Amino acid sequence: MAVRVQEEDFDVGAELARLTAGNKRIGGLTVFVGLVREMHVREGLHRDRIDALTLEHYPGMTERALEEIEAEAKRRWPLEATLIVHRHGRLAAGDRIVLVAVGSPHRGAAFQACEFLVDWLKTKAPFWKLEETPGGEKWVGAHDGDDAAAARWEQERR
Amino acid sequence: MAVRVQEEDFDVGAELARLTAGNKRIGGLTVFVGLVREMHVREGLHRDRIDALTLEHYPGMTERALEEIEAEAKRRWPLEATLIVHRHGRLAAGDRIVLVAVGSPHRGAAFQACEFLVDWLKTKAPFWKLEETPGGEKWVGAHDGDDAAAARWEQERR
Amino acid sequence: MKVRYFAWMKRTVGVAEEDVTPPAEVRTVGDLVVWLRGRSTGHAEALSEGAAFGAAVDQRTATFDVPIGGAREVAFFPPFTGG
Amino acid sequence: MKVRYFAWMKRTVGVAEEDVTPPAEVRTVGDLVVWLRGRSTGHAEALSEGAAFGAAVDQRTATFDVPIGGAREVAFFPPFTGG
Repeated sequence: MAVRVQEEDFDVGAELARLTAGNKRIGGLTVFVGLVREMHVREGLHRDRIDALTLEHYPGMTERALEEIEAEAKRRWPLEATLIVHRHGRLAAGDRIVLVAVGSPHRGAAFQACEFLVDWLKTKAPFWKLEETPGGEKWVGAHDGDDAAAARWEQERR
Repeated sequence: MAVRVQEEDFDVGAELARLTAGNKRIGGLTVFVGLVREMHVREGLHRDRIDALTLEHYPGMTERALEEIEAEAKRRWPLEATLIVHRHGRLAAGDRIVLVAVGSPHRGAAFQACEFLVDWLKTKAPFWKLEETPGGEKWVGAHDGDDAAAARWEQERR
Repeated sequence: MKVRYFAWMKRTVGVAEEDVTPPAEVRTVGDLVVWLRGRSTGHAEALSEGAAFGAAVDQRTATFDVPIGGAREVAFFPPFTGG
Repeated sequence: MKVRYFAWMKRTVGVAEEDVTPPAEVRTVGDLVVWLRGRSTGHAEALSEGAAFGAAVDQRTATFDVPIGGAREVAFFPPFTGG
């Protein structure tokens, strides 16, 4: 059970090996890796390519928010291992942003808890994306889809 | 897009790095690693620990079945990259059995397609598990839960 | 025609595969099952009415009404338990 | 009390953080927002009625009715866009 916020990249294979080492009760490990996608935005007459972005965060609050999200997942599902690693700073297209890994005796729980963590950290963890386009910098607005994805889990709460 | 059936272990980090290399259209990569879970079975009066299992498969048909499942996932979701690696032979508790990885521009599609592939390969790919208990060898029966999990995706078909 | 058996069916029949030449009236997977039962007590047990098993014709899952004319390989196996 | 601003609000206000001593009648996050607007045109713009932003009191997300008495740190920020 761990949460990390860091500027440097992470090694997915090494993180997973460390997370599951010696634990023979894990039957399914579900992992999500978020990457910076090369995107195009249309502004006025011209189409701009986004080459990189900077992820700003709120040190201290970020770690606390991620720990609370992780604790909530552990309350909801029988989890043997969880890991959230989130990067901040400048990231280029193709770079890894976030790693979420969940190990459980049962694959259904591993899938649900992993998707829950990814949906929730998008709306509950204090990160902000600043995109670099050839035309200048642009703060990313929140996506309605992200709120809807996170809200699913609220409804499922009893 | 690839499917492999092999006796040797796989390196999750290396597989994922190869799968996503140079593709900047992937925003979310969802990965499932199935592991041999240490289990206990009650037979008559004594409780047995399962130390290892042997996965038998149907060479030729296995690859074909996995390729068909992969093709079906690509028809249903916008996927940039998919990989299925399934081991056969003797495996001990803690060993990796299967790797399923799906990269998509969108995380929702990556999660759904990955879970679809895992559910389907459990019921549509010709693998059989022979468990080793201190009391002898025992063929694993099919789980009703697996059929139900795979059937979900049938109902969602239009 | 090659017939293959997997998992516990292989042990019960006693062979992993065998070459057979069924008579012309054996047209479907179901016909073949009935005909194979006569080969040995192991066959009869593995392919008995009460046993839960599936089949593949030329490496594609097949129901018992599927014709086997021209097939190179028919396989019988218990329900899959991979993943 | 320390007040912190993030993302575009930091640029609009012009500082990342500042130490303020609001009068006693400023009791809630909402009171603080109104009071901070008077500090500069940048504050007024960043914290305007029409702007979509949230707040945290001592690093926990807080609605505008949350009291700020005893708080060490209040932060204002646009909706989160991580992950």
